[in-house]
Amino acid sequence: MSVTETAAALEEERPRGSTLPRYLALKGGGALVSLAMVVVLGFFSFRVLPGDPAINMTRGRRVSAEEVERLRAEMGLDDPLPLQFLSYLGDLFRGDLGVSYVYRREVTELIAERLAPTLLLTGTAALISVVLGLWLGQKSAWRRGSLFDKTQTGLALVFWSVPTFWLGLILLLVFAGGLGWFPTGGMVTPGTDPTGLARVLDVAHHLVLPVLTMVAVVYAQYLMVMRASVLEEMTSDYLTTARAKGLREDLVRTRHAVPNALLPTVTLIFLTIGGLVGGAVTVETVFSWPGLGYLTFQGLSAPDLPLLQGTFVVFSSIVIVMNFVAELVYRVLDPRLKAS
Amino acid sequence: MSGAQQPAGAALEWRDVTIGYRRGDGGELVAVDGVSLSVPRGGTVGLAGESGCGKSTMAMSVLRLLPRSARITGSILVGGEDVATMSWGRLRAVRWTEAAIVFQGAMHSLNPVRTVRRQIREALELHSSPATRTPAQRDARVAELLALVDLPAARAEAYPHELSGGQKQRVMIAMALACDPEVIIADEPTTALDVVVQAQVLDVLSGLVRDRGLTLVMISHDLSVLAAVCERIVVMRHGRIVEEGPSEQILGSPRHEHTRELAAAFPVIGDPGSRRVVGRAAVTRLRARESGAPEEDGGPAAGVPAAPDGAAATHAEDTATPLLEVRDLVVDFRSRGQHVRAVDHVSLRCRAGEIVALVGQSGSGKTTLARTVLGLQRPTSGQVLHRGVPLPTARAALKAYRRAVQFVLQDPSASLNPKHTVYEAVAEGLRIHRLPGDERERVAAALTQAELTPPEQFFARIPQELSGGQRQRVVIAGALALEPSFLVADEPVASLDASVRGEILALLLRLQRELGLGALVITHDLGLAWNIADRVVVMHQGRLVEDGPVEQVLLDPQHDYTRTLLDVVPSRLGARL
Amino acid sequence: MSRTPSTPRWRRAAAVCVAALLSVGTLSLGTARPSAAEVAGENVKVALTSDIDTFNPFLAILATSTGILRFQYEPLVAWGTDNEPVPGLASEWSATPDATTWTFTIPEDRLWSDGQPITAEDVVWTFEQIQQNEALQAANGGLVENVEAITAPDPQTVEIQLASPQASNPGAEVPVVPKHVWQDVDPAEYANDTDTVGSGPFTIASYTSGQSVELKANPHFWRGAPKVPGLTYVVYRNTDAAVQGLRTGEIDVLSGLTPAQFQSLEGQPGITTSSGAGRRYTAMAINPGALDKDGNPLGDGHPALQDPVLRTAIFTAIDKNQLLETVLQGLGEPGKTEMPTVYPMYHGFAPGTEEVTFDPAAANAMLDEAGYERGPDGIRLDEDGEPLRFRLMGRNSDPTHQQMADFIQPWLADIGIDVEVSMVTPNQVNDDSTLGRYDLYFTGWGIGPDPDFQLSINTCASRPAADGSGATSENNWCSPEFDELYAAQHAELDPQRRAELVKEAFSVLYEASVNNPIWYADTLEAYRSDRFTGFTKQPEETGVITGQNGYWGLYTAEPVATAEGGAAAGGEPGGLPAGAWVGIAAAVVVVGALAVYLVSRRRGAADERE
Amino acid sequence: MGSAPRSGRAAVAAQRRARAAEVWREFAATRSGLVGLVLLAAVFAVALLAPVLVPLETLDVTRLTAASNEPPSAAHLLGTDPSGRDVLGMLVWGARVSLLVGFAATAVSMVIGTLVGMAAGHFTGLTQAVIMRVVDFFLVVPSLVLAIVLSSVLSRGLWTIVIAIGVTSWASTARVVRSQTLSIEARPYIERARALGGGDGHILGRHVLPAVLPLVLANTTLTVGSAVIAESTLSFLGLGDPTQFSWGSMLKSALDTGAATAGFWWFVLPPGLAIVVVVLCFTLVGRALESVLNPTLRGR
Repeated sequence: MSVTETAAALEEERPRGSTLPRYLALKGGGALVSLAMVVVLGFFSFRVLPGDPAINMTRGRRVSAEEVERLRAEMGLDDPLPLQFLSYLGDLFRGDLGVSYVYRREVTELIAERLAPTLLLTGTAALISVVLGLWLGQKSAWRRGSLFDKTQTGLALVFWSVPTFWLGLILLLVFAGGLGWFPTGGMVTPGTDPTGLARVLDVAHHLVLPVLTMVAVVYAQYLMVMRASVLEEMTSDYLTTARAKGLREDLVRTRHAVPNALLPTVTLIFLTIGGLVGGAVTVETVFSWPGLGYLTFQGLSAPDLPLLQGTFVVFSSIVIVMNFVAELVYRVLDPRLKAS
Repeated sequence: MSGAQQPAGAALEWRDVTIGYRRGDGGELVAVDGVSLSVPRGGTVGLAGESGCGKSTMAMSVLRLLPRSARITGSILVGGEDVATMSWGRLRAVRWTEAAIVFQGAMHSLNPVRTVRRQIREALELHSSPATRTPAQRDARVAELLALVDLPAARAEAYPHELSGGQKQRVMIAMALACDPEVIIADEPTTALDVVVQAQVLDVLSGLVRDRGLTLVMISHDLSVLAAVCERIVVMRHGRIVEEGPSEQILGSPRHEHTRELAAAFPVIGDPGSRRVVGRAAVTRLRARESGAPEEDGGPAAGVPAAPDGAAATHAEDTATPLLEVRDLVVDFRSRGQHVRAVDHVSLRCRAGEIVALVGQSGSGKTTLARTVLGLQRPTSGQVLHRGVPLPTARAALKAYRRAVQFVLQDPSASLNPKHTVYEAVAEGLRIHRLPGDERERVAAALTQAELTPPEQFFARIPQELSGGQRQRVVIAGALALEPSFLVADEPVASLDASVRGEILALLLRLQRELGLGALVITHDLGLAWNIADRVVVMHQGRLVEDGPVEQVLLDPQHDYTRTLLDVVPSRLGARL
Repeated sequence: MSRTPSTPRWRRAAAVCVAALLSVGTLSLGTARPSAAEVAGENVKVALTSDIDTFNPFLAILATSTGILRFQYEPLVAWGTDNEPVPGLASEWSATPDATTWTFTIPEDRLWSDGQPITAEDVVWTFEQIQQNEALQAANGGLVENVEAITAPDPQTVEIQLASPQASNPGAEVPVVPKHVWQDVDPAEYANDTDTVGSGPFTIASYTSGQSVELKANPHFWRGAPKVPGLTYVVYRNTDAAVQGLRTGEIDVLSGLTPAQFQSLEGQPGITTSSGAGRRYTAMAINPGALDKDGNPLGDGHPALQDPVLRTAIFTAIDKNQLLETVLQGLGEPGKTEMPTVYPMYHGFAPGTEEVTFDPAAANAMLDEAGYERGPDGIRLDEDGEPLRFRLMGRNSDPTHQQMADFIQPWLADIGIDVEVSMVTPNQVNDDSTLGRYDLYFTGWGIGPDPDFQLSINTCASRPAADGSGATSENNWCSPEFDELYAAQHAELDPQRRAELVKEAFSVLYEASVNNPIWYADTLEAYRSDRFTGFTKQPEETGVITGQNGYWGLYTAEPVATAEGGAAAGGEPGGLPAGAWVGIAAAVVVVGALAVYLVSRRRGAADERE
Repeated sequence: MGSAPRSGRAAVAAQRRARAAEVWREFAATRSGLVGLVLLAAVFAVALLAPVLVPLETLDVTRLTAASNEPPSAAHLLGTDPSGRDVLGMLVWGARVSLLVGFAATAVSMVIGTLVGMAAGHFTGLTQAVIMRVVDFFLVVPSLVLAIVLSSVLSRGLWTIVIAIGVTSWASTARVVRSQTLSIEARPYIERARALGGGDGHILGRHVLPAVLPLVLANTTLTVGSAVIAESTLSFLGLGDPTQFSWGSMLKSALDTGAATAGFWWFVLPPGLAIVVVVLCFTLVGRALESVLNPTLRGR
């Protein structure tokens, strides 16, 4: 989502207050429908592929024709499509995403191993970019037209225009290769198995460059949205009221303008999570970060379709769940949405 | 009024103040032009004028709340101290303790995400006095303030969106009183409010002024509202004061032409001189009254000659089937799982060439009724009949009906597509209905009928290049182009300045007279009904409570609700207080 | 506007972030890379730039996994530093003259890494598992196909009965697993990646998917324990990052460099580069009219390509030397037959083979002579009047394929052949080539020391079924002459005679013009010679360190005892790149400043408030 | 508005021209937008003139005289690539493909987004509910991941990339268009048009679409930028079309051949910077357009 698109979306209407169960049902239902669509898309997009999954499974390995036949039956490939879909659903409910072609392991297992590093990376990056973006955004808006504003929006837009992988590579070359400040890849120093604080510090050390890359590319949108949002609020009458009451200018901003400007921003922040998570694919690949994005990239090279299908379903589900959480958070934050 | 004569004792004074705004192109827009005005302690002054006359700029200048682009010359004294020379710290201290403002549109002037208590308490914390040192004291003070404006203390926990418009405005007043300021400036405090609520808020305000000896500067475009609260009224135009005087004089016998225009917009119900006399004619009448000439001799000097009781008389009672008939109409809405009955078994007849005023408060269902009559809203039950034929439900079949009954909306700026030229706007209906004949001629004719002449000059204009009155004329021309037999007009003048309002009403009257065009005019303003209608229908909570000729209903109301409405007409408020 | 700074809340939040970033940043300076003094006890860190599938030796097929497993499991017979058979588990072996029975002797000093003796029982158990359990045939099923029976007459002797005579040693390549560990687990499910028991110089201690593999030295290795405590494979998804890692000393050994990277590392202090002759050939294949195993046409190859003259003309129009010089920067050898130069015994043509050399004029003449007239647009027409317009397929995972295509397209245009290039996924290349859905495509195989397998996949019997299942064929090509030569070498025990037969067979394949090797690319490697030394190449002079047919390279690695290179190990980043990249950082700043200037807009001040 | 135009239509046309001139004047007053536009125009010109500026034969690797990876010189201002081709020439040709992919993907995205957005804003009830679910889905699903899925499922090629980017990027446009449609439809002039007898087609065609288009236009410029980045990202992940010169495939080839570590900055930086500059220009132009065309966003 582009910076200004999000800004335009600020004007979107919010649902009026409704009772909590109804709200939950509405939002939860929506999330469930989205999840269902992910599941269906995950199934059918990988079924339209040319090529026989049984052949793919056995590629490069020595197998007899009977073995292929047996595998095909086992995978239910000879069943009619609806039946296949049902068994796929059943498997999904049991948490079974199939077996990777390349790794010969349960996709669920592979994903489970990689989930935590990805959450750590994207979570840290999201937190920093949101805090940084919002903070710079409100400041820029407040000082609109100042050198600060120009510098900040200008920088943000430049970073926003940089391809993530390219920026990552250059950061890697400069700070890891050239200056040697940070490790060139991975999550922990291999060959060491630090514990406690040492481990935290080691991981943090490895985290710096990937997080920096992600933050640089995504914070712009938070900055622009927050800036737009605060500018919108800046002409609000209640700020005049606050000033008339004798409030200092910085209090007018922090007590009145920012809390109000934050509200529409919250939804947009959560909407951008999809983009952030998507960015993990390239950043993790550049920095060899052992996460889901890296796994996706590994799945791409063959391509390993069950693995890709699995990462797609998991990535999308994470984002959908986060959005659902966002709706709940929003409800808590905005008194106007509470049951009246 | 005791200290009114000594300038030194003035609570608030503008001395030769000129305020200009820098424009983007480097020029300057002068909003206030050399105004001097002094408000004595305990005085109540009304500041009247149309939009853009500089009255709000005057208000904001008191606490230096104008945007940075504003340039001020002259001096503004609050309690004898010039705000322009105050330090920021001093200014912040003066704000709200010396003078407080009740802002226009309480809807937006309260922070939507903070409770009423926090917002009021904020002022107390900033300007803490010995009486409001502790949180408990402050809470007590909040409760006390809310009590002053007749709100229960429990409402302190409410968020603004949980309050009605009137309650919010009262919270604003309570907040303004928080630090016991000398001066209260009320900027259009009742503009967005319903008539009944407006009366309540004005009650509270004038009660406080009376009981607490406050100095009040109130700003409004509505002379009668000002007259209801203020001793003196100052009329502004183009940044200058054009007339100043006691309220009765300003309202009753204005001297300046502009004041007359303002005054004419708010007729006194029951005054036969203002019955079906609008626009230039009404102004002329006021001028005549001021100069002592006989009132009847308003003459056809300018604008529309009045047609006193003419229309009503020519259209004899129930000659044929009514042009429009509403039978037992019910309209329900569903919102958030709840059913709301907007129109509740309403029956109504409109004859050809008759102007019927549908009067009611906001939320009484009058707009829904209009939309249903126009076929824009599907009725839950009941029927709308046009010349005795029920309205078809199919869209295609409705098309013919829509040609016959046309719609004039409240806000002309919004009811024209800002990107379409006047020509396109007027021709839109012609194109939809594929009417035969030369489109250009028809458009020109319609514009001429709507008194936009010469029409060619207006073809290429876009709405933003037109004045409010001209825009409404374009809307009317668009309707006329289809040669309708009836108009439904929803608050046709509510968003227009007073001086323009009369002209549009005059146009409606002329169309009735010359084209025999009847209209259902929806309004909250009984004065408007008195101005132009043949018949008045009063609507309350979805039901029609009274229906009859104007004189009968307004001068001898039968229903309690009609009486309540008449009571809160601003021109009568002053008498009541 | 108020000059008061932002509120504490905002400031605190920002401060926390900055502090966090800074602390991590400064920390980075604190945690210095291991200094030379500690190297003695350090693992050799090897960059791992491609995927690992599994460490189960019965299932692992990806080169990286099997390469690591070579450290862990000795076969009966290993490959020596010149790719000759040398003792592995077995100290000696012999075959009956008819080459149907092979006997191996396992000396008593052979121990598993847990100290248990290695016996014939382990070998028998391993072979029988593969024979009996279809699921375990994935990796090495082909190696035991010809084994009729395997017995252990005594704990020190293994006897292998073959169904048909076989010249290649049946004890080579099959990793033997410890029965005492594997008999208690389901061999098809066993991950085998933690504290494993093996027979080779190193055993896998732990594996963290996507991060690293730890191998520790096997103290019981019969050739003597390695001089380093272990190996650490470090996953790098990105070779550029891995090169940086080598520069900064985060890793010690890196393979799979591109020519550009290789050249940039040459002469760097503390780093030694090694360009080893590769085991792989890269070729362009032409669809000769693919047939399935029953002889029915397969796929949609252009019919004109069934003409050997046309195929030869195409190869004649390709300048291998130019491709080698430009794409590989000369780091390789021009291709002859499918056997690369590392196997000098089998490399090269049989006498009398006519080598196709680059000669566009000759190619044009061949085509003119064969009657391929040029159409109006310069493209030749086949006998049906159809233009010679061929698809050229390559793998999108291999950048050299596109680079080669960039050359081949205009070269073929010169002889009146139009080529449409497409780069697709490796899987699709596999599918399409198996099913004959191609005209031209880039192919290539890594070749083991024994040529038998590579020949076998070109026999008629190796062609797939109509649905692509069954055996793997390299070119869907079939020649009785070739099959005879294959059979003859298969049973020939005399190495010299066998080598001649092998060369002859490959030459037959070459002359059929279905598959013309372009080059044998060098394997480009670099290591930190200031920290480790003693890497043994295979072959010893010209060979590779990693990716060997054995374990020599890293097994013989030893730490540099003196601290001489220690200071440099800190990672002298290398003049040009470091300067260049810091310069880039400056450039980015400049661009940023420019944008700032651009973004400065008119000041819309109408509603700005104090 | 000096002289009275001859006919209504002429008046309308004159008004359109006047309005376009007005938009242009305001746009031209935005320095960043103007600079962006000028730069973009230059890039477009170069892309269009590529066959003239850099004849394709000069990039034919079999006819080259330059060595591999030559640093910048007078003959090759930006040096040569690993095959010895002139990097500047490739950059010029790359502009063609990158912009083509950017615009084609954006066109796909805009058409879907506008239609779906208008439908979602105009219709009510079940239709709207269904459309909104679809929009929400595409809004929420990580678009890069979805694009990866699509491009690994569809056969390789430029158009696959176009479709993958187009299909995954329309949702935000739809959202913006929907919110604009809702706000337009809430305006009284729509009610007036209905009262005049206008049907769905009339309202969508005469009132909503013209009001939505400027926003779509502004959005387009922004989306082109994102699409250019997306193309390079897909190329980086190996999902691009290496047979075409695009900035993405150039970067991919630079990375594949190790140009970055080898210090061949002239092959790594220019394609990346070209992307940054072009995307930045699109963003600046888009923002300027948006603030001119959509006054409510002014100052953002």
